[in-house]
Amino acid sequence: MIAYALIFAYGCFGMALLFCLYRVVFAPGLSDRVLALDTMSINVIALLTLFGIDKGTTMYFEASLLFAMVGFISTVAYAKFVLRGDIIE
Amino acid sequence: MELLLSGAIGMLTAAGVYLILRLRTFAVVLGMTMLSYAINLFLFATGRLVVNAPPILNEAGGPYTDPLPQALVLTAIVISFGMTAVVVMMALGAFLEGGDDRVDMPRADRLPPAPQSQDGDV
Amino acid sequence: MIAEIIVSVLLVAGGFFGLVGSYGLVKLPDPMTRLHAPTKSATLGVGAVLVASLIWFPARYGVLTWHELLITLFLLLTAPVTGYFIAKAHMHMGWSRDELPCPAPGKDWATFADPDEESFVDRKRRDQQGSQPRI
Amino acid sequence: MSHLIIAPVILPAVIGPLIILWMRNDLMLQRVFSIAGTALLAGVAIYLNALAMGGDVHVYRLGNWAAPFGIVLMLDRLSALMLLLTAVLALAVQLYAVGSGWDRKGRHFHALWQFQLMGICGAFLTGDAFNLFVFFEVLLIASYGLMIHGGGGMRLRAGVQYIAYNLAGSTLFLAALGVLYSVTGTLNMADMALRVAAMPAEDTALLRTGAVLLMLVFAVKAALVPLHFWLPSTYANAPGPVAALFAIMTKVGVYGIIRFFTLVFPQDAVIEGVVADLLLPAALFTLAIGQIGILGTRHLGRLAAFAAIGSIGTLMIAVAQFNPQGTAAAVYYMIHSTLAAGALFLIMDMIGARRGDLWLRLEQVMPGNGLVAALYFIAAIAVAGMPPLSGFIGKLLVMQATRPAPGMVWIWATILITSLIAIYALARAGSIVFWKSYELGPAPVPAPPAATGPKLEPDEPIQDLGDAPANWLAVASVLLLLSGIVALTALAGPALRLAEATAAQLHNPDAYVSSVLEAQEGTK
Amino acid sequence: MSPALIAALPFIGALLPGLLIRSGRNVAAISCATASFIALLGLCLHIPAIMAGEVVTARLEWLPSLGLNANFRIDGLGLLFGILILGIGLLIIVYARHYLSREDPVGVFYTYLMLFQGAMLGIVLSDNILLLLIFWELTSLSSFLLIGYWKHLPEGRQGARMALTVTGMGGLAMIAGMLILGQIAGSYDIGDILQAREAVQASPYYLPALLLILLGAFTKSAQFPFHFWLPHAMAAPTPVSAYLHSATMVKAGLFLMARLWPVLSGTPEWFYIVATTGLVTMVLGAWIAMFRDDLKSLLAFSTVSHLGLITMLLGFGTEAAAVAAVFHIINHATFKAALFMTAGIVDHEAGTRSIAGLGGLRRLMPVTFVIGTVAALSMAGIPPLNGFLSKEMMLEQAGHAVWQGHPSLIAAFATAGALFSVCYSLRFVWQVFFGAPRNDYPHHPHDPGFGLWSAPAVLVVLVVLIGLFPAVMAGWLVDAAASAVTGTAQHPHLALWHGVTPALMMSLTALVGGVLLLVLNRRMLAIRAAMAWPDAKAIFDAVTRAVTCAAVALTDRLTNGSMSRAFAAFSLTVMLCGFWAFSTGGWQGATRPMLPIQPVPLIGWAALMVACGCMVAFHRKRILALVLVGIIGLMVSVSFIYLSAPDLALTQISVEVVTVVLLLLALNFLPKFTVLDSRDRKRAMDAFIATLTGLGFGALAYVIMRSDFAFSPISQYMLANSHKLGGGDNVVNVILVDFRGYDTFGEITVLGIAALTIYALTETLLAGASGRRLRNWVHDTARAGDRHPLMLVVVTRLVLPIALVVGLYIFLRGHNVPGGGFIAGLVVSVALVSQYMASGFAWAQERQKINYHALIGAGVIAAGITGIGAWFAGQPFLTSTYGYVKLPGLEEFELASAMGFDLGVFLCVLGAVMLALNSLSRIARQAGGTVNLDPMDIDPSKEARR
Amino acid sequence: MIRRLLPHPWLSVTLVLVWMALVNRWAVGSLVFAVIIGIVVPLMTAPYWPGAQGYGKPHKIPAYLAIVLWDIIKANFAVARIVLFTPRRALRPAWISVPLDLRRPEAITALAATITLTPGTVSCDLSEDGRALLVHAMHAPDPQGILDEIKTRYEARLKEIFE
Ligand code: NA
Ligand code: NA
Repeated sequence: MIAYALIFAYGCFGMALLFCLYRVVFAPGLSDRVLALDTMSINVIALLTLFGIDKGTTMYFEASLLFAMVGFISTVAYAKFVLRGDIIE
Repeated sequence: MELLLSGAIGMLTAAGVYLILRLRTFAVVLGMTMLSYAINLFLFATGRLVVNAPPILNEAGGPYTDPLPQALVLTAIVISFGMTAVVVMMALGAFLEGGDDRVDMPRADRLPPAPQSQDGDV
Repeated sequence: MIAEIIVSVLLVAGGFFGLVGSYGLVKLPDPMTRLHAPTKSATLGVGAVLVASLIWFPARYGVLTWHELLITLFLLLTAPVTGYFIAKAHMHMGWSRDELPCPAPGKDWATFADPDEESFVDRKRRDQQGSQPRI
Repeated sequence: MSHLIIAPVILPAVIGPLIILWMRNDLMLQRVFSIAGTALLAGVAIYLNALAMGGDVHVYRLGNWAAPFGIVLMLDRLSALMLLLTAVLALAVQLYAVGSGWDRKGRHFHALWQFQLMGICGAFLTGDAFNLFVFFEVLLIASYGLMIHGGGGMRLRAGVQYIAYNLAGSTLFLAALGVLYSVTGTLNMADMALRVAAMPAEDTALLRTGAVLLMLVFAVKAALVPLHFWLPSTYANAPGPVAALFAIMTKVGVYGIIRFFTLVFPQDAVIEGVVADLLLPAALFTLAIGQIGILGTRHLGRLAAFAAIGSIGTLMIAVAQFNPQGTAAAVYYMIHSTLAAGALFLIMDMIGARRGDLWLRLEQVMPGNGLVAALYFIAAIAVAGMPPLSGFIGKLLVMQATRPAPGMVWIWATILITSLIAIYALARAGSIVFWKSYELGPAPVPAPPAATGPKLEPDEPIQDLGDAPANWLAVASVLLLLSGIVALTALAGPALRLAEATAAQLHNPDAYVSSVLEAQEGTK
Repeated sequence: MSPALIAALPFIGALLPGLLIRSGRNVAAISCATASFIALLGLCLHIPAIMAGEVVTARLEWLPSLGLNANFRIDGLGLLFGILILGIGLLIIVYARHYLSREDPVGVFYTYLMLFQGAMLGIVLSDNILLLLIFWELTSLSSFLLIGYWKHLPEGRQGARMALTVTGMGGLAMIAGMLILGQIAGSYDIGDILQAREAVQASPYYLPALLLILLGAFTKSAQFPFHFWLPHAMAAPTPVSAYLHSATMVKAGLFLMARLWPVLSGTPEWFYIVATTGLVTMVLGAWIAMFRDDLKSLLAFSTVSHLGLITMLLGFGTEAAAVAAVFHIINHATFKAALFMTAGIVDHEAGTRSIAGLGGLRRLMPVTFVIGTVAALSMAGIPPLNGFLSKEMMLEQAGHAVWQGHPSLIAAFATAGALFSVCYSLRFVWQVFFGAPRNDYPHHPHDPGFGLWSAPAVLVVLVVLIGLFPAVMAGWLVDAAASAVTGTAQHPHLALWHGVTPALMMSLTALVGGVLLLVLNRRMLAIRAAMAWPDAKAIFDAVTRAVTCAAVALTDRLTNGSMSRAFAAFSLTVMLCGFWAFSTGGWQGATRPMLPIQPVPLIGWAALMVACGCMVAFHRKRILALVLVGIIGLMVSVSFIYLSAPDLALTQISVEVVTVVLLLLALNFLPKFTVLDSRDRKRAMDAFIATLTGLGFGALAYVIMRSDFAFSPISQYMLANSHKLGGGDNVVNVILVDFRGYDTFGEITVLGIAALTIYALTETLLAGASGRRLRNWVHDTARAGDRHPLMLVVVTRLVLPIALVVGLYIFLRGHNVPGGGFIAGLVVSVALVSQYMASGFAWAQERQKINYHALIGAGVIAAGITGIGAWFAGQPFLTSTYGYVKLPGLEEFELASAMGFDLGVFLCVLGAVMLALNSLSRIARQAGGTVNLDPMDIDPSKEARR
Repeated sequence: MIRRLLPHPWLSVTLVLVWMALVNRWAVGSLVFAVIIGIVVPLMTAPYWPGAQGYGKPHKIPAYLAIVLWDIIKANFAVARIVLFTPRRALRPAWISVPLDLRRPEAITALAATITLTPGTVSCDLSEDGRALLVHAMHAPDPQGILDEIKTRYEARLKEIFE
C-alpha cells in the first residue's frame, strides 16, 4: 500500500514541479517566477522526503533542511532586490 | 540516466559557452556559473552513477559510490565560488570605473590617444 | 499496519495538496491570487509528507527522528515571510497606491510610504507626463 | 623526509595571514616581514637545491598517507630549480615594488604577494595532479588580486578578461583531471605514470583525450598560440612589478607540460603524435606571433608582453623535442627568459613612471634617461637573444637541440627570422623612447614623484612613510635581475650541466616513480 | 700576455670612462688609450712567436657541452687585424678627443668605442666560431650605439637602425651557418675546423652553410646588395666612420672570409658567389662614389668599392689573390682612415662636407691638404704610394681569373673599377682643395691643432713608407697574415716595380681614363642625374615600413582585445584537439550498463534543461537570469542527492545562494538589462560554437560514464580505511580533511585570498574615481519604502539562532554524516546574510564587531597549526590523529585532530563570505545608503516614531 | 542576572529542543550540550533582538496553535476547492485593510503569519504607521466577514498572549 501511496505522491510532486516550471517559463512578471522557484524548492523538499521513505534512509535530512533555509533566503533576496535594489542596506 | 546526465552536462556547457561569448560582463559571469555547474557534474560523473549509495559508511558495509570525485567536486565548487566572487566584484569595479560593462578591451588599450607620428621617421 | 495506513493517507494527502498548490500557480488568473495557492497548499503538502516520514521511520525501522518536524516547523515559520515579500514585490511592480484601500487618512502602505521612493507604476506615469527619467 | 620540503608552501602561507592579522595597517612592518619571508624562501630554495643536487627524488607524504592515496610533495632537480628561480625573481621584484612605491597603491599587496608565492611553490612541489590544480588556483587568485592592485578602469577590465579566461582554463583543467581519473583511477602523478604505461591499447581514447586536454590547460597558462589572447592586455595593464612576477607564471604552464609529458605521458604508443603534431607547430606560431607583436605594438607594456609570448615560443620549441638535450636547453632558456622578462617589465615600469605613459610616440625627454636607457639596452639584448647574454646562449642551445629534429629548417628559420624582427623592433622602440625625444630639447629637471596612489580609508590608515620611496632600491632590483642574467651567461657551463642533470632526471622517470611509490615507511 | 686578456682589455677600458666620469675628458681619453695601448703592446709581444709560425692560443672552458668555449688564438691574420684595430683605435681615441664638442657626452662615446674595440678584437682573436659569433653581434650592437650617438639627428637614429638590421640579419644567418659548419667539422674550434676542408666541402650541407656564412660576411662588409647601409652610417661622428667604416668593422666580413678561406674556398660555388659579388660591389661602389657630393658619402661608397675589391680577391681562391687581399686590407685601412679623418677635419673647420660648397682649401688648410692629397692619391693607386702596390696585385689577379669561360671579363670590370676609383679620388683632391678660395664657407677654415691632424698624419706617413719600402714596412705582416689565410707559408715579393706587366697597362688605362672622367665630370653628373636609380634607403624604408605595418595590422587584428574571440578560439581549440585525440585512440565501447531512467528524475532533468534554455533566451533580463540560476542550482543539487552525493548537494545549494546574493548585490549597480550588441551572424556563430562544445563535452561525459575504470581506483583504499585510519564514516569528509587535507588547505586559502582581493579592490574603488561617482549615485530603479520590514526582522530573530545551531550541528557531525566545516561555514554565513537583509548591514555590523580579516587569517592559521602540530609528533604536515573523549557525566564523543583543521575551514569560509558581502555593502553605503538606527523601519511599539 | 544570562528564555527553550531534535539522541550528554547551546547562542544573537519583553499569557499559546493548525487544514481544502473548481471569472479577489490593535512586532508578525497560513488570505503589507495590515483575499465575496474573523478569531487571542 505504502508503495502505491509513494508512487502517487511522487507523481503529484513531479507534476507539481512541472507546473512550477511552466510558471517560470511563462510568467507576466518577476514576482511570479520567484514564487514559482520558491514553490519548486518546497516541492523538491517533499520529493526528497519521499525518496528517503522510499529508500529507507535518513541520510538526506540535512539537505532538506538546507533547501528550506536556502529557499527562504533566496526568495527574500530576490524580492528585496525588486523592492529596494540593495538587498543588504 | 547516463544519457540524461550527459545531456544536462552538454546543455549546461552549451548555455555557458554561449553566454561567455556575449559582450557584457554580466552575461560572462552567468556563463561562468553555468560552466562551473557543468564541470561539477562532469567531475562527479567520473565516479560513475549510483543511486542511493552515498559514501557514508554503515553497518551493512556498502555498496558505496566512489567518494573521491565527490571530494574533488567539493574542492572545485569552493574554488569556483571564490573565483566567481572576485570576477563579479571586478566586473562591478570595471563598470564603476569605466562607465560601461563591456568585456572587450577598448581601442585605447592598444592604440595611443593621439594620432601616431610617422613610423619611419624615428 | 495502522502506521502504514496513516502514512499512506498522509502521503496521498500531501501529494494532493502539493499538486493543487502548484496547479494553482498555473491556473489562477492574476499574480496576487496565484500567491495564495503555494503559500498554503504546498506548505501543507510538504508538511504532510514530512509527518508521514516522521511516523514511518519509527514504525518501519524503529528509529525515531525528529528532523522532519524541524523542517515542517521551519517551513511554517518562513512561508508567511516569503509570501509577504512576494506580495510586496508585486505591489511595488504592479499596483498603484490608489488601487488599494487606504489604511488611515493621510497614511499610506509601507511599500509606498517613503516620499523619496516611488513604485514602478507611479514612475511610469510620471515618465509618461514627460518629466526627465532618472538615471 | 625533511620537513623543509614543505617550507616553501608553509612559509608564505603563514606570513600571508600574519600580515593580515597583525600588520594590516602598518606598511613598514608588512614590507619588512614580507621581504624577510621571501628572502627566507630563497634560502630554503637554495637548501632544497642542494638537497636535490644529489640526484635523489625526495618525497614528502602529507598527512603521512602512503603515495597514491594521500598527497605527496616531490622534490627533484626541476622543482628545486623552479623554486629557486621563483624566490629570486620574487625577491628582486618585491624590492622594486617597495622601492617604486607600488606596494602602497592599494591594500594587501604583501599578503597577496605571499599567497602568490605559496601558490607557485605549491604547484612546483606537488606530486599529485589534482593538488596541482588546487595550487594553480591559489596562484591564480592571488594573481588576480595583484593584477588589479591599484585599480583603474582599464586595469580592471583587463582583470576581468584575465579572470574569465583563466576560469575557462580552470574548468578545462578539471575536465582533464576528471577524464584521467576516470581511466586510471588515480591522481598521483607517479602512480598515474605506472598505470598509463600499463594501459591496454584498446583503452587509449580517453587517456589521450585527457592528456591533450591537460596539455591545453598548461598551454593556456603558458600562453601558447592560439590560447595566448589573455596575455597582452593582462600583462600590459598589470602593475609593473606584478607583470614582472608574472614572468614566472607562464613558466608554471611550461613546467606542467614538462612534468606531465616526461613523467606521466612519455612519448610512447599511447600518446604518440600529441606532441609532434600539436605542440611544436603551436610553439612555432607562438614564437612568430610573439616576436611580430613586439614590432606590431605601440605600447611598451604590450611590447614586453609580446616578448614574453615570444620567449615562451622558443622555450616550447625546446620542450617539444622531448629528449634530454631539448629539455636541458629548455631548462636553461627558462631561467634566462624568466629573469629577462622580469627585468624588462620592471624597466618598462621605470619608463612609465618617468614619462607618464608607455605609448611609443614622441614624449618629453624623461628624467634619468641615461640610466634607464642603459638598463633597457641590456634587457633588450637579453630579450632579443643577442650576444653576449644568456638569451643568445639559450637560443644556440635550442637550435643545437633541434638540429636532428624533422622540421629543423622551419624551426631554425622561424627562430632566426623572428629574432631579426625582435631586434629591429626593440631597437626601434628604444630609439623612439630614448633618442628621438632629444629632438624636443634637453631633459627637464626631475620632478618630485607624484603622490602615490589613492588615499585609504580614514578608519584604517596605512602609516605613511614620509619621504618618497627610495628609487635606488628600484634600480638595484633591476640590476639584481640583470646580474642574474650576466651570471647565467658567465656560468653557462655549470648552469648547463645543472640543466642537463635535470633533463637526465626527467627523462628517466622510473627513479621518480619508484621513489614515490616505495616510500611507504611509517604509513598509516 | 694571454690572448684572452688582450681581448678583455678593451672591455675593461670601456668601464673606465664610467668610473672616471667626474675626472674630465682627458682622463677618459687617456684611460681608454692606455687600455688600447697595453693591449697593443701585449699583442706585439707575440710577434716573434708568430713570425716563427706558431699560433698563440688560450683556452677557457665556457660551455663545453655546446662547444662554445672562450678559446682565443693569435696567428698572422689575427695579428694583422689586431694591430689594425688597436693601432688605428689609438689614433681614433686621440682624434676623437679633439673632434667631439663640449656638449657631447664624451664618457659615453669612449665607452661605446671601447666596447666596439673589444668586440672587434674578440672577432679576430676568437678560436671558436660560436665565440666569434658573439663578438660579431657585439660589433653590431656597439656600432648601433655609435652610429646613433648624436641622438638628436634623425639620420643618426635611422642609420643606426638600418646598420643594426642589415648586419644583424647577416649575423643571424651566420648563426645557422656556423652551427652547420661546426656540425660538419665536428667542432666549433677554428683550429679544428681549418683541418676539415675535405669533410666540409664534401658535405651536402656545404652550400647552405656557405650561403649563410657569406650572408653574414657580405652584410657586415657592405657587399652588394647589402651595401646601402654603410653610407647611411655616415651620420655617426667622423671618428666612428673612420674607425668602423673604413678600418675595422666593415673588414670583419673580410676577416671572416679570410679566416675560413682554407675551409670554404676553392670550390666553384665559392668563386662564383664571392668573386662575382666582390666584382659587382667594387664597380658599383666606385661608380656611385664618383657622383657623391657629401665627402663622407663619397668615402663610404669608395669603401664599399674597396671592400668589394678585397672580397673579389678572396673569391678568386688562389693563394696569390689571398696575399693581395691581405695586403690591400692593410693599405686600405691606412689611407681610408686618414681620408675619413681628413673629411672630418674639413667638416669640423669649414662647417660643411658638401663638395659643392668647398674648394680652394689648399691655401687655407695646407697641412690638411697634404694629408688628404697623399691619402687620396694612394686610394687612386698612384705610385709610389701603398695603394698602388695592392691595386697592381689585384689587377694582375683579375687578369688571371676566368669567369664562365670568359678570360678577360673580370679584368675589364676590374679596370673599370680602378678607373672610377682614380676619378673619385682625384675629384676629392681637386674639388676640395684646389680652385679659388670661396668666401661662403659656413666657418672660416684653417688648419686645426696638432691634436686633430696628428692621427691622420701618422697614417699618411705609413702610406708613404709602405709604398716606398713595402717589404720592410709590411712584408713581414703580410707574410704572417697570408700564411694564416692560406694555411701554407707565404713569402710574397712586395715591390714597387715589377716591370711592364699587363697589370701596369691596366693601371695606366685606369689612370688616364680616370683623369678624363674627372674632366668630363660635370657632364657625367648630368648623365647620372638623368638616370633613375633605385634609392636603396627608400627601398629599405619601404620594406621596413611595410613589415612594421603588416606586424601592426596582424597584431592589432589578432589581439584586438576581444574576449569573445579569445573564448571562441579556446573552445574550438579544445574541441578539435579533444576530438582528434579521442578519435585517434582506442575505445572498447560501452562496458557499463545504463541506470534506468525514473520519471521523477526525468522531470528534474527537464526542469534543468528548460532552465538552461530559458537562460540563453532570457539572459538579457538579468534579474530573471539570476532566478534561473537559482533553479539550475536547485536541480543540480537534487541530482547530486539522487546520485548519492549528499555532501555535494549541501555545498552546491549553499554556494548557489551565496553566489546569487553576491550577484544581486553587484547587479544593484550594474545595468539591469543587457544591451543587444552582437549581430545575428555572430550570435549564430556563437550558438554553433556553443552547441559544438556542449555536444563534445556531453559526449565525453557519456563515454566516461559508460566505460569502466581501466584500473581499480584509489578510492577503494579510502572507503576501506576511512573509519579505521581516518576516524570518520563520511568518507568524503575524511578525504577532505585527512586523505587530501592539503587540497583543502589550498582551497580555503583560495577563498581567503578571494575575499582579500575583493576587500582591497573595494578600498581602491572607494578611494578613486568610482568613489566620487558612487557618492553622486542615482539609482536606476524605482525603490519601494520600508527597507527593513517588521515581519522579516521578527522572524529572523528566530531563524538566526536556529540557523546557527544547525550550522554547529553540521560542523560537528560532518565527519560522520553529510556536513563539515565548509558547509557549516556557508550555513552560518547564510544565516548572517538573513540578519543583514532584515536589519541592514550597518546596524548588524555595529552589534557584531567581528573582524572578518581576522577570521580569515585565524582560519588559515588554525588549519596550518593543526597541520604543523604533526611536526611535533615527528609526523609530516597535516598528519591527523583522533580519539574518543569521555567527559564525566556525558557519553563519549569523538575528537579528531582533523576537526581543528575543519574549524580552520569553517572560520575561513565564514570570514571570506562575510568580507566579500561587507565589501559590496560598503559600496552600496557609499552610494547614499543611510545607516539605520533601528532594526526595523516601522515599529508600532515605539510610539515616539512617526 | 537571569535576565542577562537568558535574554530570551523561550528562544533558549526552542534552541534546546532544536538541538535535541537535530542530534536525535535523547541522552544526558546531548541535553547538557543542548543547554549550553541554549544559553550561549541567544547570548550571541541578543544584540540583534534588543528590548526583550515577557509574554502576557503564554499558556494560551497551545490553544491558539491548535486553532491555527485546524484552520490551516481547513484553508487547504478551501483553497483546493477554489483552485480546482471555481472558474477564473467567478473569483472575487479583494484587498482588505485590517486596522491593528496589536502593537508588539512579535504579535503583529504572528497575526500576519496566521493570516497567510489560513483560509484564502495573504498578509501583504503594513501601513506606514504600523497600525493597519493590508490583506489580500483570494476569493472574498464578503470582505467584511473576513475582516471580522481576523479581528476576533486571531487578533484578540494574540493580544491576550502577547500584551
Ligand atoms: Na521557502
Ligand atoms: Na513559502
